[in-house]
Amino acid sequence: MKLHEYQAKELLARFGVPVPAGKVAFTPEEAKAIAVSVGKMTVIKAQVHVGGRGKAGGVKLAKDANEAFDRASDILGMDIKGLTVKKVLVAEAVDIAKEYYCGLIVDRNVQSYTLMVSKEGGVDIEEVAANNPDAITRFAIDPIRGLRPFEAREVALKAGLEGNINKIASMMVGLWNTCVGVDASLAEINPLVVTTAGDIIAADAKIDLDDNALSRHPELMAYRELEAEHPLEVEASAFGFAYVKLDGYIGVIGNGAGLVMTSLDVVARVGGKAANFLDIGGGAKADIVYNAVKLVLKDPDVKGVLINIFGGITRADEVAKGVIRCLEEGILTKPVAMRVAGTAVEEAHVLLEGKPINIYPTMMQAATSLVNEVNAAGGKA
Amino acid sequence: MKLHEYQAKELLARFGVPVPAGKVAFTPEEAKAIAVSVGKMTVIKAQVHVGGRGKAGGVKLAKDANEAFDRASDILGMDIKGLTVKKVLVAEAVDIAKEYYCGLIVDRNVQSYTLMVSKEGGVDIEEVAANNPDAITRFAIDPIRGLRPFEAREVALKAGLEGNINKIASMMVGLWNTCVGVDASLAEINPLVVTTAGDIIAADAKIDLDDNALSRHPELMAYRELEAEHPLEVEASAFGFAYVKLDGYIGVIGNGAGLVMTSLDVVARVGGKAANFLDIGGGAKADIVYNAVKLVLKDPDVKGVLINIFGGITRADEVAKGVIRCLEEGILTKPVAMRVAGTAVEEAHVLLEGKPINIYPTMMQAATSLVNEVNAAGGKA
Amino acid sequence: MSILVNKETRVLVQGITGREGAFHTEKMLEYGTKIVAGSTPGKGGQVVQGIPVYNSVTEARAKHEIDASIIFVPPAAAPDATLEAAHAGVPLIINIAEGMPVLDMMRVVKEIKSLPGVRLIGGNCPGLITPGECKLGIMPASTFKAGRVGMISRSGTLTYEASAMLAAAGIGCSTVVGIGGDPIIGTTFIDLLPMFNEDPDTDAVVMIGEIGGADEEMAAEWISKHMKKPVIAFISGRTAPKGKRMGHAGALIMGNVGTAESKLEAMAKANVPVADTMDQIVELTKKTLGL
Amino acid sequence: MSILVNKETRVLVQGITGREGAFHTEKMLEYGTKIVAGSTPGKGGQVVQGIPVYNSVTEARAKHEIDASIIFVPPAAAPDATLEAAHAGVPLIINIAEGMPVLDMMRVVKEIKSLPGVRLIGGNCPGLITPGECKLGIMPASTFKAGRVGMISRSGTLTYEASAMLAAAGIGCSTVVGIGGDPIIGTTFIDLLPMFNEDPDTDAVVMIGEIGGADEEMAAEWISKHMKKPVIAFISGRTAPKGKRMGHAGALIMGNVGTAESKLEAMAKANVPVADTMDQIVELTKKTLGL
Repeated sequence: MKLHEYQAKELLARFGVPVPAGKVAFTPEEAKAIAVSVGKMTVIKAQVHVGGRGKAGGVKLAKDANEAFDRASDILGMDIKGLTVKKVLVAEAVDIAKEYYCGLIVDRNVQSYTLMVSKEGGVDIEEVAANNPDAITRFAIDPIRGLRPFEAREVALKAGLEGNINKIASMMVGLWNTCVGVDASLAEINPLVVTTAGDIIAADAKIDLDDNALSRHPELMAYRELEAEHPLEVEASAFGFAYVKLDGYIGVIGNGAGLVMTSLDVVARVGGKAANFLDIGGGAKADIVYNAVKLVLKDPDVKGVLINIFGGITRADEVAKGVIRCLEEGILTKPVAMRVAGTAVEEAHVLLEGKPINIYPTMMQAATSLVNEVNAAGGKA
Repeated sequence: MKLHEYQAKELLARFGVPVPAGKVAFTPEEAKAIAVSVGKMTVIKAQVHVGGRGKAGGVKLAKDANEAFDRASDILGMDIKGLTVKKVLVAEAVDIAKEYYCGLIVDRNVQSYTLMVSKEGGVDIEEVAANNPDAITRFAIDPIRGLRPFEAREVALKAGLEGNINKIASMMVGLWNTCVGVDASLAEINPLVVTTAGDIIAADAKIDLDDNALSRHPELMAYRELEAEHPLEVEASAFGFAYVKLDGYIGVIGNGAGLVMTSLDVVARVGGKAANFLDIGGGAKADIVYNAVKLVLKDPDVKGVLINIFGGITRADEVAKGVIRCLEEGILTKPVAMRVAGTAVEEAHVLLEGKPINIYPTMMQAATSLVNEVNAAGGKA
Repeated sequence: MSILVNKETRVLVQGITGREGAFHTEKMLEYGTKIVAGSTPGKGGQVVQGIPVYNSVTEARAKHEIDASIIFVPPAAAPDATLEAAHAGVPLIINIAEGMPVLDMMRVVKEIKSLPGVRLIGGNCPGLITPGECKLGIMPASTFKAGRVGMISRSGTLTYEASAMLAAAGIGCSTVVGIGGDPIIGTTFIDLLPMFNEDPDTDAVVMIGEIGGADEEMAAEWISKHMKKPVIAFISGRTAPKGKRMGHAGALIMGNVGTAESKLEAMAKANVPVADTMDQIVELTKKTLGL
Repeated sequence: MSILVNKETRVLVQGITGREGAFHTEKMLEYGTKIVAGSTPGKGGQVVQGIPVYNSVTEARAKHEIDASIIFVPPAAAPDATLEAAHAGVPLIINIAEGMPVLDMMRVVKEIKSLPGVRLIGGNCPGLITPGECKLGIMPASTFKAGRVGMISRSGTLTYEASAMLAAAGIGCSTVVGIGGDPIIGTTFIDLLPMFNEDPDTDAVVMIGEIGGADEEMAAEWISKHMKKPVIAFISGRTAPKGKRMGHAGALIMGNVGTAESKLEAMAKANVPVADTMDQIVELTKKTLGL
């Protein structure tokens, strides 16, 4: 689960990390009131789950409360990369002497979190990683012992950070404490600012939570914003499907993440483009399959559906029953290509015999046929 | 710092350990109101920092709110081992099927916390340790990794506890989380109750906090009750002395815990009994010594004072200056025996020359002379 | 002999009294897996599918020799169950749980590394199978045929698919190991490749990778230096977009780490043929083995 | 040779720029201790008492050979400073800080045990001294005389007192180690007795114990089995009441653990003479050494 900057900063503050004074505002009036209480120059920042807010005009300085009102009016309601700005963070503008980067990511190569620190802060770290990888100092944290101040100091020294090294290290340890305290899969302070007065402050922050650990942080569920997710993703999560909206036009349903991912690859290979990833999971019954098909077809981008099942725990006949129900209810208004194999495949074939649905022996054949049909009908455009 | 039962239970509850519903009351009216909100039979328990409350009549059952009022009236104001009861815990009375013991102590022999679990709950664990040591199962916790559920289960099984093993283990882990979460030097649930309904609940609890770690738990300072400590201990802690009130009549002042402790031993050896332990610490200046002497003499039990200094970082001449100020201000109304050695002892002797104070070359001689003088004057009685 | 498990492997089922545990115990017993004991805290003394149940792994070990354990407990408790088995000295632990917090698994994997002689497979994996001898997992038995190809896979369903395709072509497997789709797993390609390399019953290895991490790259490097037997690879998720988690928590491209391009390049450098589609796995295996 | 330190020992002072650090650096240099470097985060490049200051132990080690480190940082930061030195591979670390949280020191001591070749002395100790060669601590130099008696003590002031008494009687010490008054310390009697046992420059050992814990009991057991040289003991706090902390956090009788009776009994069983008073330490030492 991705958090907004203001949410990330609330969590950091809870773990003792200094952040600029400020609050989230939903209206220009609220923004003004916050600016009054901050009592200094503020920065008004769009709170949307997308990068590049600044370039898109979603971040503005305001020298007083009236300006804060105006700038919040400008930004609220803006469209940034397809997302409408519904709230802004109004925060004290900090007096920047130096901008650094400090982040923690789940790193499977070291089987732990890696601390990444760079003098090149305030910019996209992925760009730094691509263009100037030596500008990033990395440190694999012992996940049992955690990040200790001496380690943070050594990393900061190695990265060449300047300023009060104890305070910088203390912010890194605070970031670590936040990260494990809320089970983050990503936690970044960018920029980590050294002010002209020599203070260290987290001027911007980003936290992604580990969804697998959310159940032990029930208080964090309040941060979830269903409207920020794709509506079909919200619906899918209610059914318990792993569903990801993609930008193509072929709906893809399968069992098992690897199989569905491979189905997307096959769709692309034969000249199509997947509209979604949908894994019905292991052991799905007919109603799950029925709901999955219905859900995928709700997406107006979908011009055809590939159903790719290799029965393991999942029984192919249950899948067949679900699809048959869709047929009976007249839901299958778009071309469908299906491939079933594995457990109870014979029973499935018996059930599907004579039904108006195209069954193929391999996923390659199913995908090829479907994509050709859809493309021929102009679906690609 | 010792916590009251109700404070310990507040902390346990914060870390997810089930405790009986209840609250602390300062008046019978409050006790009644709490009993009303509990809505069941309650137990009214004196909150004093002393063992054996039950035997002393400080714990009573109340079947309804009116009885809670009456029992609270009985207990509030009671004297238990010299302490006046100023507050009571009013808590839901639990329906006990089994009573167990579960505690964590700092154990220098394993250089960590030891988890102690016993089927013999509800009684003083020291008695169990003395009379039936095999009834206690011990487990040294890895202080870095912490207590894990599987370890707690194994300890509970080994100790022969009966009941829902997962819930019991979960309570042990909760006790551990509380212990490290607040930096306790001792944390006990006694009894850990299995109710007739099969629930697991912490019916009584005891927590001592590690004073060295209090600074990182500022919120816990609110639990400190100065009136519960000896007034001279409160005053001493303001000066930064390590002062412990004892039940003898010879005041003892020295530098270094080991030296003061040895001075107490010497006082006892020559027929006296120490009224206090007072360590002025390392590098004390004249005013510290002055205040230490003044403080010790405030204790009406004190019939004479032994000052025993071996100058290391502490300079003997500074000690001498402090004592001379006491002399000049006429504070030394009781016999004083002094021994100074170590750093700057010559300067000390020069300063003290001709002053009306008895100086001895060894602590043994100083103690012997002082104790003889005080005992001869009937001080012992 | 195959690797890791065979018909002599004595198995403990943790969480045997649960619905999943009992169901798969039955399936594994049907396959011939030598299950000797089960454990569930508080259920000691029960019997499931004829197997005695103990309160803890330690209690089970006191009564039985145990070579491997498979864990059927909910994801919140599975990391602890893994450590329980590890500290009780079970040499091979299969953790199939899906949805465990990543921090917990980091700590478990780190701790197990400090316990010599203990190997964890998973989590979020189907387990492993030596066809015809021992099934230690939740895979459908019917798709696996005994033979001389080793298989290592980050994906469950693709394992079944690949095994079934090979079987349909008459090619069987020595041992098939599902290593799991989580970002932090106990055993990865480079742990298993050396075992297959030394296994006299394995002639070639199929490795099914996917986007995310650099496990495939590390494997390619190891192969180029040490592997004496042919390896055929497959990489899933070639068309997955950056920053989106494709079902598997581990199948996630972050920044420029874990891309399919990087993996394909590494395989090419190590002269490992990569199947473009699942079907090609069979073709490449046949070609490699001269069938 | 004495034990642990001698005139060749190259010393790092952590927290050298602080008031205490700078003061004791001066005193140690005056004594002849070979201080080669200091460290304080953020103060790298400064010079204190002629000694170069680095930002970290690692930076100092990169420029100097370091045999031992002594830590002068506040108690809240001292556990971390100890780990810094330990992970930088400093073989001997003296932690004098008083008032460190006990949980922190449990973790530090446990972690250092996993780092071979690293020894921690303290916390809450005066340090150690090989009279005439190396003073690595805050003890007053004047009370120590070089000689052939080893000393181990849980109390700082009693160390000075005993050393001064021995010196007054013409008896000097090989090495005097203050192990510290905290409940959790890095080095205890049984770690040092074997070193003195093997030290050709030590003829006898004085051990100054106190109430709390069972370190003296364990020492007595070790002595009865292995010690080839005479040991003279002293136990402080014989009259201390139960459950009251006598200044030292470690000097605490809890339940029936850590009583003076138990310690005296253990010493008697091991045939270790125990001085009833400090003065008797000298008498017993003289008698033992036939002086």
